[in-house]
Amino acid sequence: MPPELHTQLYLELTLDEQDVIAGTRRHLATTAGPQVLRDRERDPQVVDRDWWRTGADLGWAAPLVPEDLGGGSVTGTPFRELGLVAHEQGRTSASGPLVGVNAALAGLVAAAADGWEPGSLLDDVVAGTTVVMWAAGDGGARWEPFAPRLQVARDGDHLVVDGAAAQVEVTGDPDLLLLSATAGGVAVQLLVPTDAAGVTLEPLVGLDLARRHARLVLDGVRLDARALVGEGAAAVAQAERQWLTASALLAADSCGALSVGFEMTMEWVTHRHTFGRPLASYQALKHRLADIRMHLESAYAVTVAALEALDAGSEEAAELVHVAQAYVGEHAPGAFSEFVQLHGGIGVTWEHDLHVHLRRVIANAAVHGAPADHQRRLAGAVLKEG
Amino acid sequence: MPPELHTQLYLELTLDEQDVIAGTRRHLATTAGPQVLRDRERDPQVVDRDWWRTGADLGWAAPLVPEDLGGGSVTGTPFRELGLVAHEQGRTSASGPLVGVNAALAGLVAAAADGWEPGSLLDDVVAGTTVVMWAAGDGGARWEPFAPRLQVARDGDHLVVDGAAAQVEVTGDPDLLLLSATAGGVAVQLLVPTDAAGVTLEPLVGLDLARRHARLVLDGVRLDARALVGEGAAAVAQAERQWLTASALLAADSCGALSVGFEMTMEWVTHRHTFGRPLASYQALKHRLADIRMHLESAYAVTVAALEALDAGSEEAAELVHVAQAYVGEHAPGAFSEFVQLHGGIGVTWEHDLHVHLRRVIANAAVHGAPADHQRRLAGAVLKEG
Amino acid sequence: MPTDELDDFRARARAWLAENLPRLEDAPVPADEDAEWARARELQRRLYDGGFAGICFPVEYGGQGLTLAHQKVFTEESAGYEMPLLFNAPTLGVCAPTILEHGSEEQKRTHISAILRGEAYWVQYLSEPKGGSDLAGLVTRADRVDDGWVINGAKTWSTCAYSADWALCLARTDWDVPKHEGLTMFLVPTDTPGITMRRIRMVNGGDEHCEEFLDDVRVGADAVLGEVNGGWAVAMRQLFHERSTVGGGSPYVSGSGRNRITRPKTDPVLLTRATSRTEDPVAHELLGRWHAREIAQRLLNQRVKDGIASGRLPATAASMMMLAHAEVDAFNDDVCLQLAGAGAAAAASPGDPLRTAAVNYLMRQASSLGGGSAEMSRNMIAERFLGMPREHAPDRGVPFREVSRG
Amino acid sequence: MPTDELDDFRARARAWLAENLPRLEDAPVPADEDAEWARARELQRRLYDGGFAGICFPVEYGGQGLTLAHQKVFTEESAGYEMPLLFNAPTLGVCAPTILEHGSEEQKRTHISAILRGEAYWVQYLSEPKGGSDLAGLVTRADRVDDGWVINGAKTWSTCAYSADWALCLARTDWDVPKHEGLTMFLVPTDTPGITMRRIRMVNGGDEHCEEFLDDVRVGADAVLGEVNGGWAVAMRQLFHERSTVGGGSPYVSGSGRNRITRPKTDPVLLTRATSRTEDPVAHELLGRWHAREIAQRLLNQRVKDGIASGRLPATAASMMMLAHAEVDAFNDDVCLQLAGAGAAAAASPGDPLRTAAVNYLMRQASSLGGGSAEMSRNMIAERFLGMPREHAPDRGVPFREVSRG
Repeated sequence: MPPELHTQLYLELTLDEQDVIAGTRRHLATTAGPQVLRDRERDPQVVDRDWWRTGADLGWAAPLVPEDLGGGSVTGTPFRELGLVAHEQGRTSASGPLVGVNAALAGLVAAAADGWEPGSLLDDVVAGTTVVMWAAGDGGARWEPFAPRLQVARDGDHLVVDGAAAQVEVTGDPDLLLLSATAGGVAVQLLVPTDAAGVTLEPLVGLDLARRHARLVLDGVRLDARALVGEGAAAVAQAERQWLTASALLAADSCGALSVGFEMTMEWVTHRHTFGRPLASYQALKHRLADIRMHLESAYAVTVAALEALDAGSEEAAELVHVAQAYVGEHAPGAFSEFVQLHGGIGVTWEHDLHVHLRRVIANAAVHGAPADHQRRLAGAVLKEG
Repeated sequence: MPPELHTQLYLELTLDEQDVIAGTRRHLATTAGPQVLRDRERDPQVVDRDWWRTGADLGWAAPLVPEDLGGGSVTGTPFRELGLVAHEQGRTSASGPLVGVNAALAGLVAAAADGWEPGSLLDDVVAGTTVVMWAAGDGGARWEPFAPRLQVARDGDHLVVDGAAAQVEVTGDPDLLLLSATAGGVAVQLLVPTDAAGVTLEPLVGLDLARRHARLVLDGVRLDARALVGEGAAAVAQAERQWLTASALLAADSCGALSVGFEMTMEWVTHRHTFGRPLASYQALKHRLADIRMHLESAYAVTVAALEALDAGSEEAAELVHVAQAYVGEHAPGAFSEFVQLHGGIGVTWEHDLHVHLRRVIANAAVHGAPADHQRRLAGAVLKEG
Repeated sequence: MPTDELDDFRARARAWLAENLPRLEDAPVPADEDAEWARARELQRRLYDGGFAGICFPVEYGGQGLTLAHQKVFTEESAGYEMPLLFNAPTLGVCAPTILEHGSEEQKRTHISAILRGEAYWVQYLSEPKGGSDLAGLVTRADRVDDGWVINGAKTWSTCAYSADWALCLARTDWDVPKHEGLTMFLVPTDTPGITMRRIRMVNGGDEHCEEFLDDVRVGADAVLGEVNGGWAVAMRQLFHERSTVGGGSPYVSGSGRNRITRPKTDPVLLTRATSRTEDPVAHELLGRWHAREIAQRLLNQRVKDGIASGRLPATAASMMMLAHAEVDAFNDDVCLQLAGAGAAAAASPGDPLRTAAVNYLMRQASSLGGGSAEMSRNMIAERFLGMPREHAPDRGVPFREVSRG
Repeated sequence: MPTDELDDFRARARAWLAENLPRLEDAPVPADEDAEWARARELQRRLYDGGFAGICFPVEYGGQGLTLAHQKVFTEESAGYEMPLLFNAPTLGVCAPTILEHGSEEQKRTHISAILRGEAYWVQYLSEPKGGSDLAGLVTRADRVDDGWVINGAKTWSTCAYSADWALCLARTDWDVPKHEGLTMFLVPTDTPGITMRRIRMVNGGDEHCEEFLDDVRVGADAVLGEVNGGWAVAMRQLFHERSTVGGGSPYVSGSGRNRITRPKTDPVLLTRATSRTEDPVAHELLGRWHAREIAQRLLNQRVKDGIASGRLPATAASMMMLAHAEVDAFNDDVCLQLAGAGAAAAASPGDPLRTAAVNYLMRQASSLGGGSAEMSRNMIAERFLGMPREHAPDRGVPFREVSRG
C-alpha cells in the first residue's frame, strides 16, 4: 500500500504481526483478487480445501483456540492477529471461510468451557482439515441469530432434526455448520454435517463475488447428541461470542476494502486530467476525499478498538464491536459510491475492480447484521446506562 | 429580490397577484423584519391589533371565506393568494396571526357547511376586528391535532370545560382560540374566548422571534353551546382542513425565508474575499450553493403544487401538502445551516439576520407537525395505494 | 391549427393502428436480440408504408411534414400497440434531427429516409474511454488523406451499438487550435474495416453499452457532417436533441413505453412489503422522505420546463433537473439498501427485491454519470445560472496540442 | 522520574488542597460575573502562594519547574475542588507559553509571574470582523511613531475579553511584503486609551465573546513580542498552544472540569427520555448512529494523537480531528432536532431539552467555525496530508497592498 496515504489498520506493528502480514500476503498474492473472482464467477467455490489448509498452516484458524485445545496465537493477541488477516483479505477481496470458521471457533471454545466435549474437532479445524462455519440469521431485513426454526426430536442417543435456514454461508465448502436456531422456543446451537443424510444445500445468488451462500434444508436429519453444542442461555452466550467475533472481523475486512478503494481513487484523480487540470485539483473533489479519508481513519480507529477490547476481555468489547460495525457499515458503501462517481462510467463496468470491493463492503454490512441491527443494540445500551 | 437569482414562488403572476404582492410589501416594509423582532424581543406581542386590521383590509383574512359568508378572494385562487402573502411574510420574518387565522377560517367555513351557525363571527374575522387562531397539538415530539384532553360537561345551554393545552399559538393576541381537543375520547373543536372567566394563558418561550405561544389552562370555563364547532367525524374533517391550510401556508412562509437566506448568502460570497479570491470562486462552496439552489427551486415547486391543488379541490391536495411540508421541512434548516457556515462567525451572532430566518424555518417545520409527521402520512398513503 | 384536422388525423391513425399493428399483448416475443432488432426494423417499415413514420420530419426526406401536435396524437393512439421503440433513441430522436440540421442535401435525402424506412439504425460515437466530463477534450483523430480521412481512436458508451448500421463519430482534425475548434463530425458505416466493437458488461448485468476501437478507419470526403472543424456545433445539437428525447420533449420520437434497457429501479414500497416492514415506523419515515423527494423531483422538472418555455427562467436552469435526477436516484438506492438491511447479502433468485436493492446500489451513481456528471451540473448551476466565477480551465484558448492530458 | 517523587508530590498536593481550597459543593456562588472573576484571581493567588501555580513553568518566572506528570497528578487531585478554571484558556494555556517562547527576558519575568500570581488575565486579539479563515490577511495596522507604535483596526471573537488586563494583538506593520511577512505581535494593556470593547451576543444567548475597536492606540517599542514583522511565527505558536489546550494535551493548564462558557450540547439520550421515545424504533436507530459516531470521534482523536506522537502519522493528520469534531457536533444537532420533532417550536422554560435542541441547532456550525472552518480542515487534509494540488491563492507571494480584498 502507498505509505504516503497511511492506509494501515494498525499504526504500530510488532515483529510477529509483520510476519503474519507477510505470510498472509504471500498466500493471497497469486490466489486472490478481483480478477480471480471474475474468472470463477460461476464456480461453486472460489477456493479449494488445499487453499484453506495453507491458510490454516499460516495460523488462520488457530488464534482463538487455547493451546490446550490445539490452537494458539503467535502474536499473543488473537483478535488483533485475525484482524490483520481479515484486513488483508478485504484488501484483496479474498474468498475463503475465515470469518465463518473463526466465529464458529469462538462459540465452540466457549461451549467447551461450558462442558461440551469437542473430541478432536478443534484440532482438525485448527489444522484446516475440517471446516466448520457459523450459520445464523435468516436473510431477512432484520438480523436475528436464532431466526431459523427447527423441530428437534430425541431418539435415544440421537437427535432428529427437521426444518430449514433460509440463508447460510458455505464459502470454502464446509464440513460442518454450527447452526444457531430455535427449537420449541428454545435457542439451540447445533453442529450439522453438510454431508449427513437429509441435508440439502440449495445454492443462492450472493452479492459478494467471493462468498457463497445456500438455503439449508434439514429433512429428518439424525445427529449424534454431541451435535447439540449449547441450549438456552448457554447457546445465547455462545452465539453472542460468535456474533462479536464475526462482526469484528467483517469490520476489519471492510477497512481493507475501503483502504484499497481509497488508494485506487487517489491514484485515479492524481493522474486523470480534465479541462487541462488533474481531477485532484478540483476543490469539490478534494473536499470529498478529505471527508472520506477522515472516515477511513475513524473506521480504523473503531475497528482496532473493538479487536483490542476483545483481546483484553474488556467489558466494553460488545459495545465497541457494535460501534465498529455500525460506523464502518454506515460509511463504507457511501464512500465507495463516491469512488465510483469519481471514476466516471468505468466505475460501473464489470471489468473494473471497484464494484468487487463495493459488493464486499455491502455484504460485510449485511451478512451478520446491518448497521441498523448494531445501532439498535447500541441504543439499548445507552438508554440503559444514563 | 434580485431578479438574476430568480427566487420567486410563482414564475407567472396575474395582475391581481402583483397587486397583492405590492400591498403586502407596502404594509410589511416598515413594520416587519429581523430588526423589529430584535427590538421587541421581550414584548408580549410584536404587532398590535391595528397592524392586523390593516392586513385584513388588504384581504389577508378574506380569501378562504366564501362571499356569502363575508369574504372573497381578489385573485379567484384563495390559496395561491394567501401563499403569496405567506411568502412575503417569510421573506421578512413578519409577525402576526396569518397562519393561525386562516387555518381557523378553513375549519369554520367547513363547520358552517356542516350546519354550525357562525353568526357575525366570520365577518368580524374577515374584517380583522376579531382574531381567531387555530390551536392544536400539544408541543410534544409527535404531532397530534387532538392531543389536548379536556373534560366537557353540559349545563343547560352551556358547556363547562376543564383541562389544558400545553402549547397554543397566541401571536397577535387572539380573541378566540379554535381548540382541537379530545373530550371523553371524542374529537371536539371548541371556540374558546381568551378572556372568558377561568381561562389562563401562561406565556411560553418560543423559538421563532415573531410568534408567541402560551400554555392554555381552562378551569371551569362556561361556554355557550355554539362554542362546540364540531364533534367526532365532523371535527376530524374540519381539523384536517385546518392542518392542510396551516401546513401549506407554513411551507410558503419557509420558501420566503429560504429565498432571503439564499440571497443574503450569494451576496456575501460574491463580495467577500479570502486568500485574495472571492468566496464565490471556491468550487466546494459553488457546489454547495448549487445544491441548495436546486432544493430551493424544488421547494417552490412542491409548495406551489400544494397551494394550487387546494385551490382546485384536487384529490391529491392532502398528499401534496404533506409533500410540501416534508420536503421543505427536511431541506430548509440544513440549507440555513450552510448559509451560517458560509458566513463564518458573524452568522451565529444575535445581530445578524440569518438566525432570525433559521428560527423561522425550524419553527415552521415544527409548530404544526415535523417532517416526520408528514412523512408518516405519506407512507400511509403510498403503502395503501400500490 | 384547426382541431378538425387533428381529429381527422386521430381517426385515421386509430383505424390504421388497429388494422396494421398488433396489440402489445398479441405481440410476438422475439427469440433473441437479433430477432428483436429485425422486428423493430419491420415495424418501422410498416409505419413508413402506412404514412406514419417521421411525422415531424419534412416530406422531401421521407417524413410526413406534420406538427408536434400530430405526433402527440399518434403517440397517444399508439399506446397499447407494439411499436418500434428501439428506433427512438438515439436514431430518430438524436441522430436524424442532427443530420436534418447539419447535413448536405444529399446526406439528408440518403440517410433520413433510410432511417424512416427502418433500414438504418444509428449510434453516437462521442464519449471516449479517457474522456470523462470533458467531451471536447477527445483524442480520437481524423487525418486527411488524398481521398478523404483516416480515423484512429476509441469510443465508448454507445448504446446498442452492436445493432447499428451507421455512427455519428466526432474526431479531432486540427490539434493546433483550442479544443472546441478542431473537431469534425463524420458519418461512418459501422461495418467499415478497422472498426472493432466490444460490448461492455455493467455491474448490474446490463450489456447494452459498447466500446469501439477505430484503427485506420477510412471514410470519404463526403462523410463530413457540417463543416470541417465545425464538429462541436454539431455535437452541441446532438446533446440538445438527446436532452429533449430523455426529457420527453422531442418531436421526433414516436410512441411511448418503458425502454427495455432502462435500468431497473428498486421500488421502496415493494421492498417494504417484501421485507414485512409495512408496520415499521423506521420504514414509514424512510418511505415518506423518499416519496416527498420523488414528487418534488417530478414537480421541479415540470416547473423548470415551463419556466424555460415561457422565458421566466433562463435555459441554464435546466441543469437543476439533471442535478435533482442524480440526487433523487441516489437517494432511492440509499433508502432501498437501508430497507433491505441484513437481507442484502444473498437471495434465492437474481430478481429478489432485496438483492435488486443491493445490485442497484452498485449503480447508485448511474444517473449522475449519464449525460454529464452531477459535478458538471453543479458547475453549470453555479457558473451559468447563478453567475458565480468560473473554474480555472488551463485548456481554454490554448492549442489542444499543448493541453495537459495526464 | 522516580515514582516516589510523584507519590510525594501527590501526597503534598492532596494535603494542601484539603487545607486550602473549598470542595466544589462548598464553593461560594459568585453574585455576578465580576465576583466570579475576582474569585478566580483569588484562587490563582492561593495556588501561587501554596506552590502549585504554573507547575510546568520555569521557576525563574514564578512557576514550579516540574513536569507534565506532576501537572497531571495535581489535576487529578484537584478534581472536586474549586479551581480557577477561568485562567486556563487562553491565559495559562495559550498566552503564557507564547510569551515564554517568544518574550524577552524582561517580558517573561514581568508577565508570566503576574499571570501565575492571578494578577493578569490575558486575551487574544487575533481574528478580525472581516477576517474569516484567512488570519494572515488581517488589516489592523500598527504604524511606527517616534516612541513606539500606533495601532488602528478592529478585532473580534476574543473570549471573555471584558475581564482581561492584557492582550496579545497581531497587527500589520509592513504592507509591501507578502501577507505573512508583514505582521507583528504586540503586548497591549486592555485599558490603553483608544480601545473600545463590546460584547457579542450569540444566537444561543451566550455573550462571552467580544469585539474591540482600536483607534490610535499607542504602545511603546517594548510592546513588541518577538521580532518586528515576525508576528506570524508567534501567532503560529499561539494556535499550536490553543489546539493543545482544546485537545487536552497542554502542560500549562491546571485542573479540569466543564468550563462555564462551553456551549451546552444537547444530549440525545436525555432528549429521547424527555420526549417519551425510549421505545421508538426511529429513536433507537438515531441514537445508535449517534453513539457510534461519538465513540468513533473519541477513538479517532486518540489514534491520531498517538500516531503523531509516535511519528507514524505526520502532524498534518491532526486536521482529521478538526473535521471529525465539526461533523460529529453538527450531526449531534441534527439528531436532536429530529428527536425534538414538533416539540421544537416553544417550551415552558429556556432550559427545556426540546427547546435546547432547537436553539443549539442555530449554533450547529459552531464547532466548524471555531479554530478554522471545516473547509480549512478539508483543504489541509487534501493538500497537506494527502498531497493533492493546492488551491490557487492569488495572494501568495504578492505584496499585501496589491491583494484583492473585496
